[in-house]
Amino acid sequence: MIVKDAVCPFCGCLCDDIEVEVEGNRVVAVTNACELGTTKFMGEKRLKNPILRDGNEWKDITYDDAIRYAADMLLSAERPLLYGWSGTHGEAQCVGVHMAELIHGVIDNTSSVCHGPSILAIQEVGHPGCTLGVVKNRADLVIYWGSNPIDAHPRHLSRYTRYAEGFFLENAFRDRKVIVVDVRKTETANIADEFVQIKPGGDYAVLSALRAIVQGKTDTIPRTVAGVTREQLIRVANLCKSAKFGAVYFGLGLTMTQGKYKNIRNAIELISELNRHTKFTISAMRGHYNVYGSNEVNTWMTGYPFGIDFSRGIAFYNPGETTAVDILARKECDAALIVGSDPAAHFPRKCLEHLAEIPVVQLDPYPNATTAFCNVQIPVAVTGIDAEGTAYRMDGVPIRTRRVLSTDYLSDDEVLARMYALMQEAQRS
Amino acid sequence: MTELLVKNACVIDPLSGINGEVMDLAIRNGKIVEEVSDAAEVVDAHRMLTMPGGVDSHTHICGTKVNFGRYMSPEDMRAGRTPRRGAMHATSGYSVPTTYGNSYRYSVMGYTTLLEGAMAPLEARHTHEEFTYTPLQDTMANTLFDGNWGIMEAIRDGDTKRVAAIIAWTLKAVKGFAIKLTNPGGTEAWQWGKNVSCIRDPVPYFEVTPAEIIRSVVEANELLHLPHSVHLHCNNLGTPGNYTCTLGSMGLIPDLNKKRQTLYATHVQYHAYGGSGWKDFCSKSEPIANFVNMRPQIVMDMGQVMFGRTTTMTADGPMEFNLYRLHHDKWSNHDVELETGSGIIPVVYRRKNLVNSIMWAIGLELALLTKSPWQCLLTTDNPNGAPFVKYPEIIALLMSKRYRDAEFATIHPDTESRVPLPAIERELDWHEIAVMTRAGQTRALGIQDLGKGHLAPGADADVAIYPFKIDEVDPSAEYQRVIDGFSQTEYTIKRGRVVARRGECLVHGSNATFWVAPKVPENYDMGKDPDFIEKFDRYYTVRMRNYPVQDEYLTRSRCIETEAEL
Amino acid sequence: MSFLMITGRTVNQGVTVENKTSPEYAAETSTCFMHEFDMMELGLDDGDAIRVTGPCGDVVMRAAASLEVEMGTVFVPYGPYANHIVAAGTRSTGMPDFKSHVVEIEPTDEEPKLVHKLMEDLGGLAYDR
Amino acid sequence: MKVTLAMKPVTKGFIPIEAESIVPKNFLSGTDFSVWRGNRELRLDEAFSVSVEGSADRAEDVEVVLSGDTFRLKRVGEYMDGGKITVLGGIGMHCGNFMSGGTIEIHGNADGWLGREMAGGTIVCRGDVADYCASGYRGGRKGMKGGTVEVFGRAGDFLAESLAGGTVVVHGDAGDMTGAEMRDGTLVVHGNCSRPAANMKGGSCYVYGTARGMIPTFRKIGTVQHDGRTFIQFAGDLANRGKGNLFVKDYEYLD
Repeated sequence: MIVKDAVCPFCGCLCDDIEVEVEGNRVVAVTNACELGTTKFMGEKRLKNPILRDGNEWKDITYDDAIRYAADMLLSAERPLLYGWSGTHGEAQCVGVHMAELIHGVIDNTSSVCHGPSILAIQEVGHPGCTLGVVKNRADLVIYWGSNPIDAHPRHLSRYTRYAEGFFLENAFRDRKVIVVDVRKTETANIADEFVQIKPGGDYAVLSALRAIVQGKTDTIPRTVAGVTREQLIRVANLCKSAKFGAVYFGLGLTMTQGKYKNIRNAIELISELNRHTKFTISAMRGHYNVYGSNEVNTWMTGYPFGIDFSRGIAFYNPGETTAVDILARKECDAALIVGSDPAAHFPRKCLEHLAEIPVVQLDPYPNATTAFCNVQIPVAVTGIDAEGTAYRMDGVPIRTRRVLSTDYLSDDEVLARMYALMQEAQRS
Repeated sequence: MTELLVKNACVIDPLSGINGEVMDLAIRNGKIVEEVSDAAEVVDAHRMLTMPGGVDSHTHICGTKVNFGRYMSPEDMRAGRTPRRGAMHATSGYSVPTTYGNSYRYSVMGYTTLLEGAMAPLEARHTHEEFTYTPLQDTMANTLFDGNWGIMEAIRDGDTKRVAAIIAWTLKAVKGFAIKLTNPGGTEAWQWGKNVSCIRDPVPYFEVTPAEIIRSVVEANELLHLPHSVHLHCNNLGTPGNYTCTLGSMGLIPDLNKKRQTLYATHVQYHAYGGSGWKDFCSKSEPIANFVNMRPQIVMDMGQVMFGRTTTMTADGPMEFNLYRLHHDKWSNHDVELETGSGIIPVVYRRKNLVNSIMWAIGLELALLTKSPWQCLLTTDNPNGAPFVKYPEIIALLMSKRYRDAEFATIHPDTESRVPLPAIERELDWHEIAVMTRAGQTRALGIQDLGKGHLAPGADADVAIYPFKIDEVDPSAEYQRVIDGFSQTEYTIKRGRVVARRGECLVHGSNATFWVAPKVPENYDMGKDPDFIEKFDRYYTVRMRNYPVQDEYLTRSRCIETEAEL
Repeated sequence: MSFLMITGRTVNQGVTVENKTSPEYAAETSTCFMHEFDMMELGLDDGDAIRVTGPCGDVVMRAAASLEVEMGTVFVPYGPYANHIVAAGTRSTGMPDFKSHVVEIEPTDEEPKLVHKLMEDLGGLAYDR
Repeated sequence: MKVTLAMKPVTKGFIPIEAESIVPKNFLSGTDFSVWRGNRELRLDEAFSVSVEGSADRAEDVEVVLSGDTFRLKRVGEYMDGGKITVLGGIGMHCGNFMSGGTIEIHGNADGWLGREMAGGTIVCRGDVADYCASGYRGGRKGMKGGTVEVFGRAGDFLAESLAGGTVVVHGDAGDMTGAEMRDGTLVVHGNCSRPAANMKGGSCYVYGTARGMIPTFRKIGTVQHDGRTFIQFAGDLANRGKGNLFVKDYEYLD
C-alpha cells in the first residue's frame, strides 16, 4: 500500500508531499522526504509496553498502572513541571494545558530552548512575516541568518527558496539571490551568492549597523563591525533595499548566542525599517515539526506561548523563571511529566541531576536519553505515523498529519485524557 | 428529553414581532416549543427583559491573527487573569483574551452566536480549532477572498461563474460561512509592499480593480444562494477623506436579494472620514448614513471606537503598516500565499486626542443617523475599536443623549466643530437595541431560518435574561443602570441549558459551527478542474488533498447546503 | 588550549536523534569538529580522543577536522556530550548559552563514554532491552 | 512597629515561596495572611517565626525584618507604598516589583527582577543583583519609571532594561545589555559592562569603566567632565533614531 501526501513529522517544514510505502504494517520505502524524515518514518525499536523503574531494575507494567502512577505523582506534587509537547499533536497539547491548570503546575515546551528568545523578541516589537508560499512565489532575495537549512531543514531550500519555482520569478534559480550570514562557513554558506561571516557574538552589532545604513547613516559605522567590513555591510544593505521582496530566515545562531532575544529584536527592527523601502519579511526556522503548534495551543488556552506557571491558579509567564531549564537547574520542581521531547539529551547536565532526584514520567514511543531518569515511561503511537492530529508548520499553517500504519499503541492524547480523567475524579472526591 | 420553562419573561423578539410582552417560553431538547409538561424545570424571569441570545455579526475571536495578537502581547494577557473555578477554565487577557475568556465574557453578556470576521482559507483549521475551545457560543467564519489569485484571474477573464465555482469549492473545503473581502485587491498589492488607492486602482499584475472584484464577487455570492451577503471591509480604511471611496463602493451594489441585503459593509466608522489629512480630519457620517437610508440593499455595522487600550487586527496588512508608522509600537504582519494577509498592532484611543475623539463620535452618529436599526448593527469590530465588553456602554450611549453629552464634555474640545453628534437628539429604544444586537444580525447573516436570533417555536433556545425591568428603568437618565444591566445577564440560556448566571458560567458546553456547502454542477467542480489543480500544485505549499478541513475539527457541524445557479 | 564551543544541528544528528541508544547517535554527538591547524597544534589526528572541559565539568569526545569552523572555534552537534559541560544558566531568558562556551581541549587516552554511561553518571538508570 | 520574620527551615527541597503579602502596610491589620509554596497555601507562621514589637497606624511606621534562608522567597514588597523592609540575607526574585514608596534594604544578594516596573521609593542592595534589575516586564513596555535603586555589588544582564525614569546606580560591574532599550531616567555603572544602552531612545547612561562590545551605531560627540572624571560622550542609538546620551570612560568595539 502506498500512502500519498503524508505529512512528515520531523521538522518545522512539515512537508506534506511524502509518499510512504507500507508492507505488512511496516514502512518499507519513503519517497520525497529528506534523510531526516525518511529515517523517522522507518523508525524501529519501539518500547513495547510501559516500564517502571524499581530500584536498579526496569519492570514491565500495564497501561492502567502507568497512568495511575502518573496521575498520583502529579496530584501530590507541589510544583510539577509538564515539559516537552513539540513532538506531539495539538489535541494532546490541549489536554496538557488543562492538566497543568487543574493541578496548578508549570507547563513549558521545547521552544524555551529553541525559539523562545524569538518569541520574547516578537513580544517586544512584533513580527512582519508571511507563509512559506509567499516567499516561494515572490522573493528575489532570501537571507539565512544563523540558520543552516542544509543540515536542519533539508528541503527548505528546494520547497521554498533557492531551488523552488516561483510564480513571479521567470527563472527562480537565477533571479533569486541568497545571502547567508553565519559564524561558520556551513554547507548552506557554500550555495549562497554572498556569505557574510560574523565573529561569534557579533550579530547584534552587525544588525544595528545595517539598520543605521538602511536609514542612510553610514558615517558613524566603524571600518569593520564584528569582522564584517563596512563595504560589505553597505553592499548587503543595498541588496536588501533594491530587492522587490526580501525574506529573512533566522535560526538558533541568533537565539542561542549572547544577547539572545535582543539579537532577534534587532533583526525584526531591521526588517520593519526595510519595509519603509520595499517588502521584507522575517521568520524563524522552527525545529520540531509541531513546536509552533505548542506555542499556538498554549497561547489560545492560556494567553502565553510557553513557560506558563499555574501555581497560583492564574497563568503567570516569565521565561527565565518559569521555563524548564531554569526550574530544573534551580531545583524548583518536585515532579516532571515529559511528553514529546528528550530533555536528557538536550538540557545541560545540572538539569539532569535534578531530574534524577524527582519522580519523572515520560510519554515516548522510543527509549531515549530521558528514559534513564524516568520512574515510568509509557510508549505511545507516533503522530504522523500511527496516529493523526494537528501540527502547525513553521509559518503557522496548520496541517493534519496522516496515519500511515495501524498499531495498537494509544496516542498521546488518549493516554493524557485518561490521566486527566483520573485527576479530575481525585479532585472531586 | 429535557424541558425548561421560562416564566414571566418580558420578551422583546423583533423577528417574531414581539415587543415587551410578558409571556412564558417553553423549551424542549434545546428548542423553543409551544408548551412543555409539568415536569419541566422552571426559571422565573420576574418580568425581566428577555431577548434572543445576542449575535455578534463581526468580531475577531479565533484564528491565526487573533492568536498572534495574544502571542505578541504578554502585557495585555496579565490584564485579565482569572483562575479555574467551577466549570470555568482559567482565562487571561483584556483586549485579546484567551478563547475561554472570550466565550465566558460574551456568555455573561448574553451572547450566544458569534461570527469570526476574517479567516484565511489556508489557515482555516486553526480557526476551527479555536472554535472548539469557545464552548458557549455557536460560531461561523467569514472566509477571505480579497486577494485570491484564482478569483482575480477569473474576473480578468470575465467569468463570474468561475468566480462562484472557486468560492464554492473553497468555502466547502475550509468550512467557511460567508465571503469576506478585506481591502479587496489591496492585500495582494501589499505582498509587494503596495496598496490600492481606491476602487478604480488596478491590482499589480492581475490588472483587475477593487470595483471589479466587489461587483463580481457580489454576483457570485447570489449565484451561490449563500445565506449571508458579501461582507465587505472597504478599501482605504482609516484614511482621511475615505468616505468618497466608501460611497463609491456602496454605489456599486445592486439590490439582488429579497430576503436580505446584498452587501454587508463592516466597521463603517473607519470608512466615514472627511478631510484631506489629519489636520482637517472630520466626520462624514451624514453622507454615509443618508446613502444607506436610501439603499435597502446595504447593511452596515458601526465599528464603534471606545477610549482605552486595545489591539487592532485585520486582514488589511497595508493599513496596519501605516498605523505602525504613526505609532511606532509593535507591528506584526502575516501575508498568506495566493489568498490574503493580516496585520496587528496595539493602540490606545485617547479622549485627549482629536482624531480619536472624532472617531468615537462617528460610530455613534452612524447608528443614530441611520433610520432603520436593521441597517446599522452594533459592533466595535472587536477588538479593533474596543473589546466587546464595552458593548453595554455603547448601548447606553445610543439610548441616552444625556450620557452622550456628559461624555462629549470629556473629549477633545475641537471635536465639536468636526462632527454632527452634539446636534443629534435621537435616543434609541429597547426594541431598536434588540434589533441592533441580535435580530438585525440574524437577518443580515441569513440564519433566521436556521432557528437563530428569535424565540418562535422551532427556534434554538438561545435566550438572554437581563436583570432589570424595562418599565422601571429610564434609559435616557439612568444610563448607569443600562450599562450594568447589559453587562451581566441574570440567565444566559444556550440550546435550552442555563449556561451563565449572574456572571458565572455553569457548564462547559460545546458549540455548533455553521458553514456552507453550495452544490455546483460537475463542470464547475474545481476539485476536478485541471487548470485549478495544476496551479494549486505549483504555487501553494500545501497539497490540495491536505487543504480541506476535516470533519474532526467540527464538534457539532451545521452544514448549510445551497443550490448554485451555474 | 582554549576554544569557543558552538553546538548545533547536523544531518547525522538529525538522522540518529530518534534512536538515541544507537552507537551512531553516540558517535555523531561525541564528535568535536575542529580546524585542522588547531588539531595540528594539539597533535591530533581525525578520530583521536580529546578531553573537553567546560564550565560544568569535562567529557571525552573525538576530534574531527572540518573546513566549516574557524581557528579557535569548535563545533559539537547537539546532544548529551556537549550538554555534559554546558552551564545551565540562562541569563534569565530560559535559554542556556548553547553557542557560546569557552572550553579547554587536550588530548586524552580515555575513550568517550556511552550515552548510557553519561546518564548513569548523573543518577539515571539506563534501559537497554 | 517592627515585624521580624525568621524563615523556618525548609522542608521540601528548593520550591520557592511566593510572599507578595509581605508588605509593611499589611501588618497594620495583623499577621493573618498567607504565602504560597508552589501550589500550596501556607499561613505566614507556617513559613516564618513571626514576632511583632510595638504598634503603628500607618505603613511608614512599619519595619519588616526578614532573616534566615530567604533567597528563595519571591515577590516580597510587591506593590509596597511605604514603610521599610530589611532583608538580612539574600532575597528571591521580584522583590519590590511595582513598588511606589518606602525603602527596601537587602544585606545579601538579590535574585532576578529586583524592582521590576518600580515607580517610586528606594531599594538598596549591599550585595550583587542578578539579571533584569530595575527592568520591565515581557512585552517590552516601560521598565522602571521612578525611584532609586542602588547596588553595591555587581549586576547581571539586562540591567535597567527599558528604563523609563528614576535612577539606577551600580557600584560594581554590570553584565551584558546594560540599559538596553532605555528611554529615560539615569543609569550609572561604576565598573565595566557589556554593550551598554543598546537601542536606547532617551535618558542618560554613565559607564565609569570600560564599555565592552560597544554598539557601533552611537555617534561620538567629544569629551565631557562629570563627577570629577572625563567621559567620552556618545549620542544614540542611531539605529533606533535614538536621542539618548551615553558617557563612557573608555570603550572597545567588537571589530
